[in-house]
Amino acid sequence: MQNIRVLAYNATNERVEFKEKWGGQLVKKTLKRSVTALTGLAMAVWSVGGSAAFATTTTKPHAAHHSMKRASYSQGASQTQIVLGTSGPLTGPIAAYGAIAEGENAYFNYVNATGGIHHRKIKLIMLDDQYQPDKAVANARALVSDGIFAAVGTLGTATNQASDPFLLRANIPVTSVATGSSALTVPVVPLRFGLEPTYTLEGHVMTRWAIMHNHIKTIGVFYQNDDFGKEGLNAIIQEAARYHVKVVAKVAYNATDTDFSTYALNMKRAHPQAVFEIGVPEPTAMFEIGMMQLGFHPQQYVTYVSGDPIMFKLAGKAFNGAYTDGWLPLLNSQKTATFRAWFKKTYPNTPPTLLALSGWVDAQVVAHGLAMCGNTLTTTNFIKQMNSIKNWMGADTSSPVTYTPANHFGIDAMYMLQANGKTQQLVPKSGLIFYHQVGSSLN
Amino acid sequence: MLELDRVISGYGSSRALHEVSLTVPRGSLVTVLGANGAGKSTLLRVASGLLPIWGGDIKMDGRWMTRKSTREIVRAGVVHCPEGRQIFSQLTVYENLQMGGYLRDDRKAAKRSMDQVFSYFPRLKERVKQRAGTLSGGEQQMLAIGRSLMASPRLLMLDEPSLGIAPKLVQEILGILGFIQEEGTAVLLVEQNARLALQHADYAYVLDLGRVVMEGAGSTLAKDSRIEERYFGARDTAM
Amino acid sequence: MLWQTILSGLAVGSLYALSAIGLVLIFKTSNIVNFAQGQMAMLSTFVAFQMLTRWGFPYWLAALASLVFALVFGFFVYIVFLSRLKRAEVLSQIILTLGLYLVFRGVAGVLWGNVPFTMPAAVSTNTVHIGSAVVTWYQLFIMIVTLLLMLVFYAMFRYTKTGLAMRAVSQNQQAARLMGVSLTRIYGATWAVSTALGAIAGLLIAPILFLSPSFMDSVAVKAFAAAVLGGFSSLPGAVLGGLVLGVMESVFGFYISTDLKSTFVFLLIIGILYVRPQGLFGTREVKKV
Amino acid sequence: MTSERNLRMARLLVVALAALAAPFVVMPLGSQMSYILDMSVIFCIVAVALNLLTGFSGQVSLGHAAFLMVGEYVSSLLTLNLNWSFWIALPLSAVVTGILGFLIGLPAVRLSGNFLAVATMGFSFAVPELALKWSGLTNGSSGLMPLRPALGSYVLGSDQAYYFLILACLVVQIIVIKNLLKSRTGRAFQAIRDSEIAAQSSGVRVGYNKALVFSISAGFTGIAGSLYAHYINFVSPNDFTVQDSFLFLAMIVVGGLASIPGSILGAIVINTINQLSSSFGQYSIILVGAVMVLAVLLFPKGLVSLRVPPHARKPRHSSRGSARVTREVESPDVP
Repeated sequence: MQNIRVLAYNATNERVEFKEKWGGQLVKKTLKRSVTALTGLAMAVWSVGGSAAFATTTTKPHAAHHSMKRASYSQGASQTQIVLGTSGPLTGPIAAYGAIAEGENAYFNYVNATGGIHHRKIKLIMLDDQYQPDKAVANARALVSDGIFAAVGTLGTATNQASDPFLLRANIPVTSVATGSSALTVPVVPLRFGLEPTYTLEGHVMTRWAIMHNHIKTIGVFYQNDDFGKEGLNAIIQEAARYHVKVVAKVAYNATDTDFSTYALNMKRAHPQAVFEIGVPEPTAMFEIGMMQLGFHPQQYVTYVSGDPIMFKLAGKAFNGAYTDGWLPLLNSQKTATFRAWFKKTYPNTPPTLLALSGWVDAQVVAHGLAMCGNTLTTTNFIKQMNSIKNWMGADTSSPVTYTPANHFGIDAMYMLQANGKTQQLVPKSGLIFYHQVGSSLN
Repeated sequence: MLELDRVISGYGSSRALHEVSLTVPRGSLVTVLGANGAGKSTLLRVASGLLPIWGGDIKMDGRWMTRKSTREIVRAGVVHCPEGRQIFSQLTVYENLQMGGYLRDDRKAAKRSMDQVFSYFPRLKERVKQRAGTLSGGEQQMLAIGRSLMASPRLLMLDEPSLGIAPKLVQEILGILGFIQEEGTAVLLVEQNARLALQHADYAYVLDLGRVVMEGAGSTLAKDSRIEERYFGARDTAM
Repeated sequence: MLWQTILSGLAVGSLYALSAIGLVLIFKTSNIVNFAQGQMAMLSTFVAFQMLTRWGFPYWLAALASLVFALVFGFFVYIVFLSRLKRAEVLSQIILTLGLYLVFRGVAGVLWGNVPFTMPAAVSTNTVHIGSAVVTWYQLFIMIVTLLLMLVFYAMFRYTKTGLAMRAVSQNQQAARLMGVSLTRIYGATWAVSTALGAIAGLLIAPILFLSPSFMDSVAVKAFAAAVLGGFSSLPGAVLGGLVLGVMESVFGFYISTDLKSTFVFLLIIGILYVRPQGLFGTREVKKV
Repeated sequence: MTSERNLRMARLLVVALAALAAPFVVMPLGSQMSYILDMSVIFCIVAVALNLLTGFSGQVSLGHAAFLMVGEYVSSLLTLNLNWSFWIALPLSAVVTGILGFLIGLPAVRLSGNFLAVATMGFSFAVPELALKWSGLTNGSSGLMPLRPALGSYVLGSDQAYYFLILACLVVQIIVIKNLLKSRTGRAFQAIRDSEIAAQSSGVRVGYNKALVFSISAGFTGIAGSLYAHYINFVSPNDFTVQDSFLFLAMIVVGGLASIPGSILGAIVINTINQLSSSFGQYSIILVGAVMVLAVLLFPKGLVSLRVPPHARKPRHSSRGSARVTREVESPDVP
């Protein structure tokens, strides 16, 4: 396996052919050895697990029959298919975010059904890390062993921080990381690409808009006590300070909390004009309900993470009138029709949510990069092509996607929406608000 | 009434009973004697279904009882009053007695049994609301016997009722056995204190290392010199 | 404000108490801590949800079906898994229930996905003022149901034959068997009833915390702590433990810090246990087995 | 006697050879397997430490996830902020965690069973919260990135090289614990497990010994934490939660209580399955749960009961289980 990886690093024609030819036998050999080496249950699991039984497409890699004159490949790419990998919380405490991987899977199914990328099918290996860093590392190593071309939409800050170094050392691009944490995009790591708006971007956009349009004078922040909430909080404080607006209350909650009435009470005590809510949907909804029950009705600003129509169901009336910001189109818009159809086809029992759509978009951006590579599916070329994506509107995002060698944020514009209680819809309230993070004082 | 036919049993992989046969006739008092570890308690545990039987048969009134559950054995009228009393110490005396009549559905009959128990052991009536754990050793033994009687047994199997109890109380407790017998209940008494047991017994078996080594009428065995030297030992002289 | 924090604390504490009752019921009879309790409640709640929203049954029928499911499910779990481990050590039984926890959780994820659902509530969620503080009718309803269930089961233990047998079994299994008690029946019944209790807890909690495979997780942990605080073998203790825990969380969260809430609360629990090692309602006697 | 001794020596030799050969056997299976091997041995250290506490001394702990994290942070902060050598930070993380374990063990003097479980569980909640709270020191969720240690100029960069470091720590730990168990202190631990009252009446200082064993167990767990941190090269408050504490308990129960080989077996099996299950997607936790259920049902005395006893003559502590946390239920219901 060691050999394969070394070869994969400097993929030139002959060497790749060597790998294609010998890789299969090597794998067989190691399998044989493994059976003798390890005994019992662990082995049984490995053999099933190692064969990627849950990979999405069944196309098997064929040995390179035709010698490709002009095409060149890095690990995971061949004339017939491109192998991608993802790791996310398919089970565990935040299993709801497994929807992102499902969205990616749905998109690649769509791509494969419509002819693939230059006739190459995409094979996506989906691994479960339960949001635990140690499992994410194990998955990263498994993905490298499985010979992926790139990782796509791996979720979480800590999980990415723990597992990415291994992927990067193996020269495998980590694309569309599914977190808004700037820690992954600042400073720029050549092989790693963000996509989701950073929580910093969001904090600035939302705060500025609130102050400019709604003339907010005092702000309270309800935030998740981790990188996500704290980054948002810091951005809000920074932006508010520019306009001499005070942040009068900072209320942190923990992911394991069950009681949000205390937080609502804390917020009511400070009585801010506007309350910013940087949390995931369920706690945010419970907090909103708590404030409503206390008879406290501030203007609410909800992070895009919870700016999902599902909030109408969870929070009910408490969500009415709340502002949120977005980078994806409305779920019921014409632009997402393909997404809805293909997601339903892939996962008939799961509702198509914004999370799933974000996974779909993650996949679109990577697929675009791959398509731009043409027949030169090498890591170097892929990075070069990704870095040349400029104001691309081909993905089902509402904001354009841009990467340059110095900017791996992906998206740096958002638009404001407001929850309309009558229609149970999010209604756009602004055009795109750009906030150029690169070179700004934020970094 | 109760017949054990070449019963084999034990713990784990070691045998504790080797083909023990024993009969308790209706209304009689039969005693099983033997040193510590002779298999006396094991015998009772097998008879009451607590221990699985490895071989042989158990019959009650001619009905097959082998491999029946404890519940069914109690239903058949065989009640085991275990060694060391094993009362429910957190429950009150009253509740303990109630538990004794667990399988009886007839409340009035159960009430009558309780009155009878109180007539045997007036002390229990005085302490009816007390937690059983707070009773003295002798009182606990009375409670244990009373609890077994609540099931209105046809055969009462008593395991070492004299263990750790003041001699005066022992006489009082064993004196009750006569009354119980008069009510038509047979008694199978396991005792280390051979002399005491033989005073009351109609018939006796002597167990040694899981085998019946001697049997005979109580009065005959009481005079047997071998019994004298082997089982009327230190404990007896201490009395 | 203090009154409001206390009232909010009581409201959330009654959720803990409600879940703790079932935990205590099983422990009281069989000395097993059932860590799968919360997940079994979650599955039972999903059964009601399925009937309500997907098949359009009325609420009372769905709730009833959920309870029946829970009774059967609890009995089944005991017979299939726990009854086979009767002679094993307590820690093995705990690990068994942990394994079941993972399995049930995974199964729910596969069947219903992980997107949270809203569960209809049994009564109105409108607010009501008590003095200067606000609660919802629904929260009051939960508090009342919790107290009622505690009283019902307290009375069951105290005054019924089965309750007596349960207490007897928990003290001395062998003697109880000699009275003609069938351990399988008593344990099976205990598991059935406490799973049904869990279903009630789940049905009542889901409208507040939203229904998803993980919705009982944090409640279950707090319920465990509440049961321990109350002495683990006392029903009134469990309820009191839950309420104390809820109020502590609420008061600490409001007056001291929100981001170190669990730390403070557990420190206080340790403090309470240090003074009363057997919990608030526990008895000091060491069980002899 | 001599044949028995030979048998034991032979077995020891086989185990030693297997342990030395393992990284090379696993190497061709890909880096995921070498990773799982290294992680398994790290968890072996945790499991052996926990078994000392739970199996041999009868105290349950749900706080070991927290001890691991303390070890991680101590070692990372010492090497990153103070630029101390890993070789100093490693033992120091044990010392600090051990002291903390002693403090946590103090309430344990009065508690047992579920009460102790909840008291220690609180610690598993508190440490991540504190790590988030003091983000100035710990860098919050963005985490710390400690480096792989070096021997002179040779960096233990490969999984294989690091494996031998972990293995060395495990071997030292086993030797220390084996000798400890044979010593008067070790016998005191086991006496406390069997009966606190009896131990007290024979002159054992129950309180001190209970806190002491907590401290020793925590200290070894701290070493595992340090090894983990410098292996993964990333430390964050998410690393270990209460669930992991339960997983550690599962390791020693599945492997075998009060048995060092059992701890190792359990740690390897549970960790391997836990890490490999990820490719089963949504079904991963069902698989892990099912393995735990089956293991407990099929081997109630632990996987270690599968091995041939080297000497059936002496019923050693391993066969007895621990008395205070565990309880032998009398006889089966239906014969």
